[in-house]
Amino acid sequence: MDSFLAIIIALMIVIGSAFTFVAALGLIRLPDVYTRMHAASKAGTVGSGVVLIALGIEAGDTGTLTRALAGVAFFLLTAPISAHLLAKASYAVGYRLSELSVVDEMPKRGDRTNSTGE
Amino acid sequence: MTLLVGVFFAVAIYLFLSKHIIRILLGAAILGNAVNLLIFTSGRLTREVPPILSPDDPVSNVVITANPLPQALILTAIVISFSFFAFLLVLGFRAYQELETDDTEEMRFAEPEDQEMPPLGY
Amino acid sequence: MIDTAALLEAAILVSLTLLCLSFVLTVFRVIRGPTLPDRILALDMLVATAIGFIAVIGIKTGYTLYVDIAIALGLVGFLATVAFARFVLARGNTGDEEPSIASSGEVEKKDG
Amino acid sequence: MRTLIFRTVAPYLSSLMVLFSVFVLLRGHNEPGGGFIGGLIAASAFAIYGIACGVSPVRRALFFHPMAIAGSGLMMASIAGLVSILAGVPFMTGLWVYIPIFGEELALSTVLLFDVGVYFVVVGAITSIALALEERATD
Amino acid sequence: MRLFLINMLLALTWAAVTGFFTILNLAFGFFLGAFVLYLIREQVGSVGYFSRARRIASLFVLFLYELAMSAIRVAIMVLSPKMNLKPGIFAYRLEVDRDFEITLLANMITLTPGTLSVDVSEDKKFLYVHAIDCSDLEATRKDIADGFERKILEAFR
Amino acid sequence: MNAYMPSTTFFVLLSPFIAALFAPALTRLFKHNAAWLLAIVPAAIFWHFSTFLPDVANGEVVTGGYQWIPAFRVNFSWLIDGLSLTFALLISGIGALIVLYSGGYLKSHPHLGRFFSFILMFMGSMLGLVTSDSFLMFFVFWELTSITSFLLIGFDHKREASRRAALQALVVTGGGGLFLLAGLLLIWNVTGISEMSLLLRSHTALADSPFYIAIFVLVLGGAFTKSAQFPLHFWLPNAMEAPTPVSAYLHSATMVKAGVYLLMRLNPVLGDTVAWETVLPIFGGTTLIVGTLLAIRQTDMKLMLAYTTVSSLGLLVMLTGFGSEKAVEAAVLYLVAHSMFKGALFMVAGAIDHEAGSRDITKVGGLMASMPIIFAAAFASAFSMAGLPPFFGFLAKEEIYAGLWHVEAWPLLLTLVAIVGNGLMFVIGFAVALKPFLGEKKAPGDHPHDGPVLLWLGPAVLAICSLVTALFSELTHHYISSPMSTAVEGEAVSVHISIIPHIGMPLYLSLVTIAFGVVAYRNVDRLRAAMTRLLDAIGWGPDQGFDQFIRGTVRLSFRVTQVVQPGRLEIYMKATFILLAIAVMVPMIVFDELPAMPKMPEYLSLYETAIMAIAAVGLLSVLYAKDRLTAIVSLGIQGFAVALIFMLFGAPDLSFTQFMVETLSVVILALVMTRLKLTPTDHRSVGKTAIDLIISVVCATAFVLLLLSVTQLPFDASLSDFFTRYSLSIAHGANIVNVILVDFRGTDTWGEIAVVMVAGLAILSLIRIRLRPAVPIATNDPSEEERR
Amino acid sequence: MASSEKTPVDLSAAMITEPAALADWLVIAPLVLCMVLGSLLLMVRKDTRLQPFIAIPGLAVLVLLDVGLLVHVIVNGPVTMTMGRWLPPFGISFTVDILGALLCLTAGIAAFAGGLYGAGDVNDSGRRYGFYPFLFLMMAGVSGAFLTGDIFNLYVWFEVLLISSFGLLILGSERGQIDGATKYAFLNLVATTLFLIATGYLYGIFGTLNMADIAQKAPAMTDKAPLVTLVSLYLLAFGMKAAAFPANFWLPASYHTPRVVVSALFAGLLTKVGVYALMRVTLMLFPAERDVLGFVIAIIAAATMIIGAMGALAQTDFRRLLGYLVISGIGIMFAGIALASPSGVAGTIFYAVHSMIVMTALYLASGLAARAAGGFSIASSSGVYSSHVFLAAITLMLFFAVSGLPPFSGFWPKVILVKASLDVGAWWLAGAILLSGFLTTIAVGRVWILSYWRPAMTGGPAQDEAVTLNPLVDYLPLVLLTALVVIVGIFPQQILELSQTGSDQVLNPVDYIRSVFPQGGEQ
Ligand code: NA
Ligand code: NA
Repeated sequence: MDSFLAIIIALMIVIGSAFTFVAALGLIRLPDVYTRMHAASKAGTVGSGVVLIALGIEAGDTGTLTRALAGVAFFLLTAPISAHLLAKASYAVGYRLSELSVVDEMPKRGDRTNSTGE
Repeated sequence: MTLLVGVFFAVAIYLFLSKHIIRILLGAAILGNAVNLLIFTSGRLTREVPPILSPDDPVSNVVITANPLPQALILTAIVISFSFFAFLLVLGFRAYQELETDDTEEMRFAEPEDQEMPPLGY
Repeated sequence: MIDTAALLEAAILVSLTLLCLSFVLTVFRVIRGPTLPDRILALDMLVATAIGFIAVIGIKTGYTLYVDIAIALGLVGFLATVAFARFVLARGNTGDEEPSIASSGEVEKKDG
Repeated sequence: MRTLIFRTVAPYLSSLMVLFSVFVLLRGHNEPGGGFIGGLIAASAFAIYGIACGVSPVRRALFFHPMAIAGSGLMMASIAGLVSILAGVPFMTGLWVYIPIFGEELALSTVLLFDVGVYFVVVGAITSIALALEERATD
Repeated sequence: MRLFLINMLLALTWAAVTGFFTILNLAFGFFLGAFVLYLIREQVGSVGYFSRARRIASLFVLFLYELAMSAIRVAIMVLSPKMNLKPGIFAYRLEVDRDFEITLLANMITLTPGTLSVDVSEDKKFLYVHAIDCSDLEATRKDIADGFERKILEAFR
Repeated sequence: MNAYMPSTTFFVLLSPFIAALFAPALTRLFKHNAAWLLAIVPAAIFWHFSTFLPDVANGEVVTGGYQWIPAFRVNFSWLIDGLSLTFALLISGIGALIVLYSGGYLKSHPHLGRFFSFILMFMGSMLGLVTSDSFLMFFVFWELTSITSFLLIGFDHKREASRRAALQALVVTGGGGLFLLAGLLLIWNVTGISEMSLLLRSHTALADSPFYIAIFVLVLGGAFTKSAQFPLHFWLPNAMEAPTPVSAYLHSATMVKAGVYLLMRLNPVLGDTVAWETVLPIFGGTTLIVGTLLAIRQTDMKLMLAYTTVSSLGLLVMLTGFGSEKAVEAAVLYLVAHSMFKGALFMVAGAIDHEAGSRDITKVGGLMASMPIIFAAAFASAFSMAGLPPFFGFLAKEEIYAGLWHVEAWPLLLTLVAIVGNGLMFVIGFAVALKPFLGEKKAPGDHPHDGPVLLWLGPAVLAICSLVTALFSELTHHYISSPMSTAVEGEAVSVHISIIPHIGMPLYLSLVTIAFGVVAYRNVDRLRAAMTRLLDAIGWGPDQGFDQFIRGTVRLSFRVTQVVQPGRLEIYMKATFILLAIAVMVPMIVFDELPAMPKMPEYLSLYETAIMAIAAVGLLSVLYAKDRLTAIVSLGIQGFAVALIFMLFGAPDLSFTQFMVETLSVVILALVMTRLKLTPTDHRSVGKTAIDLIISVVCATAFVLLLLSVTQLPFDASLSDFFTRYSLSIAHGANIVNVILVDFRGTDTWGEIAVVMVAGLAILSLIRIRLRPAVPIATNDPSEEERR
Repeated sequence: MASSEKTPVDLSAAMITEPAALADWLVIAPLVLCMVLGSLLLMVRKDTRLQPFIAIPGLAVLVLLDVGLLVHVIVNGPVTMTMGRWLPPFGISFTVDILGALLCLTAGIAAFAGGLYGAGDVNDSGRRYGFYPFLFLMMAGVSGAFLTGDIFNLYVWFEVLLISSFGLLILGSERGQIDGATKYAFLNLVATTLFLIATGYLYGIFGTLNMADIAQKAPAMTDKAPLVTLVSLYLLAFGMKAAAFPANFWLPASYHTPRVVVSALFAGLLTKVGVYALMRVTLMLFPAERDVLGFVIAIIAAATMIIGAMGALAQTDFRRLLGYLVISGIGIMFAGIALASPSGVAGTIFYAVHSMIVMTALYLASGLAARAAGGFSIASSSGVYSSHVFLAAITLMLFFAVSGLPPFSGFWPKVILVKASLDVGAWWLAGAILLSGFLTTIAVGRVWILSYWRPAMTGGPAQDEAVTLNPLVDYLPLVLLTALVVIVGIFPQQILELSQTGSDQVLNPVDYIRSVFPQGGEQ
């Protein structure tokens, strides 16, 4: 194998795993579900995305690489949506923000007629 | 691995012994995995060599791969147990709706608690 | 010239270790909670970690066909989170350790 | 769950997933995948569509009732097995035809038909369940 | 969109002519088609097609950059021994009003540093954003308005 | 026996059943006069069998038949000797009379056709029973008589007493039948013979067989229940709930004698043993005495007669068991006599009931003038019953004493029993035959008279028969008594008794009997009162015992069923898994199939260990999850871990599927759980937890041990090798697993997708079909309803 | 057929090269018919009026195919078709011997009766939500189970019939149905899972799944592998499936809850598949291990028949009573398996045929009686004999048949089993068979006198309006089955002969194995 590619791949998987690890750590360390979402939906997505691309590169055929890229694109599309849905749902049913929070401009149940689905 | 199969079975059976439908359901899901792992182990384990041949070179392809047959059997079993799981889940849900409980102690509609003695006359 | 194979092997080992650690941390969050969304988030994270894990294993074994598994997992993982979010929305935050800022009465009304 | 954001993205997402599912289906004979997994992915796609945009659009999109689709899948699989009666070979014997198109050979086989049948069954059944549950959950 | 279809058609024709329908060949056909379209841009009115393509690409590049930054910043934050957090949810007044654009914006906001779209108001006027650092809301709002929102407006209007 | 020729006997045996098929239609056409037509059938049968008389009198045994179930060596074969021929003639002869009598007795009954049908079926069954050669054919007809008598006793089904009596008869005789079946099969097993004729000819010493006692007890179980021996006699008087023609036919002349027939039939092979000659007389004698005493108590003519039937059966059993040649002759004579007089008397009782409106001897009287023919028949029959000349009963009585008398303790005792029994029967015979006719006229019904010919023809003919057979006793003996006795005894016997009294011990004993009878008759009311007092003092009888048996059985069954089927899933589960533990552990230990001590644990890399640990953690977390969602998510964890394990061990397809399925499981769990408000954890008491833990750990250990034991065996991988070899070359697929799924083992997958499809449909119907009105589904599309 | 084969492969080493005879298609025909019609009926699910017009002729064709298959097997001995023409044991073989073909035919007849009855009994929503598709798929499962010669494939058909039975069970969604279905579903899930587990072990031991192959290899493995334990596990799994005591819980908990026609089909089909599978595994595959467990099976048999009969005595509800009679019958069938003598097994086969027909008929009759008398409770319903004498006559015959009284179908197998028990000196087993018959007689006799003979109570539902029963859909199936009961009772020779041949084929599977491996043994 091309040693340059190998180094790239090695780097990518280590970086990707590191991001994932960071995300997991964030999941532990951050104070409330909303802040944890930041970790999971960013570091987590990037982490697994990078490793996936590394796999695509390693495969050495375009089909796999394009699939890997498509997969990453797909994660990038879905990750924010799941974060959004989860955050919205959590907020809607009253999971409160961490005590550290400084601001909350979300309208409360009583004074809005937002589309809460269903 | 064998030990892990044991843990799966123990947990599944313990859950089956619960009186709550939902716990039994969880048990059913785990039992399915337990069985699959059992078949998997029973067909002997091979590491990391998937039973996939290279299409370009059919002749030199007779290599040692993981035993494919148990995999196929397990696939069938997975699908079946998934179907059953889904059915049981909805059944439990409907039971809860209709019978207003998920406690099997209270589910006494088919075999009521106060079953009457059959008539003794003629 | 460095031994690329050894390098890659080391990298794989490092990343597998990191991923396993991530698994452990994430599982801890699942079990610890404390709130429902926390657990869901952790499951979501678990899926992401699993994707990474699959990819690394794919590199380790050279079976790049694992990429499809990873993609599919991403797809249904998304479905899972959506479903859970739904679950949260419908169920309200009953049964958690944390108290709620909105009164549960309001929540009930919304589920209707 | 029908938030603006989700609702906007879901149709594209779903169509992508269906595409992917067909890919997985067709490729299953040589690499991981096949009718069952493909079907699950497609069903997940419809489930997401249903959750995001409501059940009615999904039903309209499918046109046939999902269970009818499942039935047709089983029918297809059975026919794939039965074709071999014409060839005088036992049930479920894989028969292959190669149709040359543009120099390439397009391989059609009863095995493929069978796998497509599997795909339809899974899509139909799982979608039916998901939609029914979704309807129930929203009533 | 019409031009995009023509471009696709050209790609397909290329594949048919060359005889294999591989993704690579199709992609090559697509670029070839785009090139042809570019050549005849005056006649078929494909000037906008290409400038839009350029703007979308620019949006995409920005997004990737922000994404990477985002991940790194989260990492730093998580790894820093003492987390200095001032989280909160703020309302962001939307400039864009089409569903597609709102969605795109919201998703991009989510994937960028420290912010996460929680909801869109019923009247599509506000986006509620959770931010890790709410110490300077105005700056954050401005970042969004000048960054993604502007680029989106450029790309799709 | 090998040459099976078509034979009229076969059609004759079938004819009652064919007639039974047409009886309802005929009755609809001809009303009660259909009796005349239907009576042709038994008459023809009578005629057919009488053609055998000369041959049989010459000592021939006629056999014939067809192969019925060659696979089981069962033939439809008949055996006609003196015994079966006499029975056949009695059955068909009295049968013809009974059919006629029924036409009169049930003249306007709405279900007369059905009745004819039943009684003809019964006749056919009884005929088949006595002529059967093959054991199983015999048994089939034996049970058929139970079934048909069940229908006849319950004919008047609207009365509870009828229903009870019918069930009682079915239970007692049906239960006895099972003993008989076992006995017959045991004989078959011991001797290898399944035909009466062969058995009788084989001289196999059944008596010396180690199974003799078993066979003896089982056969007696059948015979005693059918022939109402004490203490299983009670069903017979209760069977009087049936219409009187039935009582006259089944419960005096025919069915009840099936047991006696059986004993007589098997006397040559089972008799001549201590057991036989002790047990039979004891039961017979007791039944004789108890029956007559119980008869005395009654005032209902039918019941009185019924109890004397019980005693007569006792007498017959006693004589059959006594073992001497004379006793057997006596039994034969008495059996014939009893059939005639008892049939007649029952018909008389029925006629009185029909005409005078009551069967109570204290409520009717002075009918002699208005019912002269009936009276004559009754009087004659009572004479025969009392053993007075010139009727056939006299011959029987003389022979009884001749057979029993012997100056030894045992014969003396039995003689005494016979005297008391006969004396009391004398009383009852005259009570029934005289009381309603003598004295001042009283009758609840209006204008009693002899009624239509159908009503009196039967008793009259039987009374005449009693007389004629006695008058021409030489002929009777030649054609009937001697051949029958020969058959019962198993060796040539000839009977010579006639109505000309011979001075001797039998005559004296007869005189003693008559004297005793006359005295008793004069004190019959006092006797009756005494008996009533006695029975009241005892307060319990087998009849109540039957009720207690049924109730007790039902109650016991109820309790047992409550224990074994408590209705709680938890208990079912527990029992199931305990069974599982037993089913795997016990044989493994008992048959030494435990695995060898496993070698050092297989090498596991760090991440493999980690994944397995995560699986275990997920599992435990499912167990200890405080809330439902945690449990669900933990479920997802273990599922993912399993998927990863699959991947690590070279199963990408499995891993793929497992990921998808596990996620979807979790998804639908969440979707469904959305609507449930459940208590998430289960609170088990400490003790229960411990028990459950033990059960689950033992089961799991069992599985693990078995798995170890299996994996320690060398593995035959030829199947997988084959798949690997031909997957690509013939089946054109590189993914072996998928090729197995869709080609090599496509049939599995075919079934599997059927499961998926059906599960989908089942879930759909579960969700959709609701009894409570469903909440309207949120939809904007009116055509949606159509689509569902 | 064009082939672009690049590397020539020796096909004959992998495949059966001779073409499949058209007659051999009978082996798979019942199954294919059920699957195709099942899926077709599902596709036209909403046309509820059309459904019976497809289903009933379809079931009639099924019966004809089954007859054809049976004749084929009688004439030619065991027949095999190996799916995909892969050489056995690599492909899935369907091997049919007399046992399979006979039970398959009986099942077809029961299904035909049920399908016909269902046309009158199942309402619109029941049809809409799949009564007929469920029925056909259940028949597919049943037929597949009887016909397949591959143990894992047998598991698959078990699951097919099980899930279809779930579907049938919950059509209606009444409280009792749901509760019954819950118990039924979970316990049966455990049963089939145990089957799967055992099969997993079996594969681990033998490395093959083809039953003929296993039968060949088993003797050599007897001393090496934990086969007794394996058979014991199978015994539990199939015992549960067959509802043998003490694993019978699910049956009384559920059989009385669904529609009558569904109960009838269940009674006729489901438990017998368990018995069938147990016969295949214990008698054909592992005779040596069965000998070891023979006494245990005999005890199970005796306990099952007695507990079943006692359970029947203890019931107030006619249908629940019938459920216990099903159990009792299972005990009797187990007796033959315990004896494992040619005549004992023949008795079991015969009894299975009898039981399938008679229990189906009894449930159907109970449904009509309930309509006539206003309910299933023997305490409160009455008067059927007066109002519906024809129904009563039929029921009475069925009662006697189920009690084992002559001249009905239940008599002969019982006699054969009693004799077979006495042959080996198992007098207690013979006694149990007779005792269970005795208790059964009491139980059904009580139903007869209370529900049928006892006059209708004033004000009871039967008096309010005369219930009319449709001669075609209500009576015809019942008459058909009862006619069989009587004919088999009077002319048992044919069935008995078949049972004996079937028994020989199972106990000495030389022909069975040769039909799978014509060359004698595998490569
Ligand atoms: Na599959
Ligand atoms: Na596949």
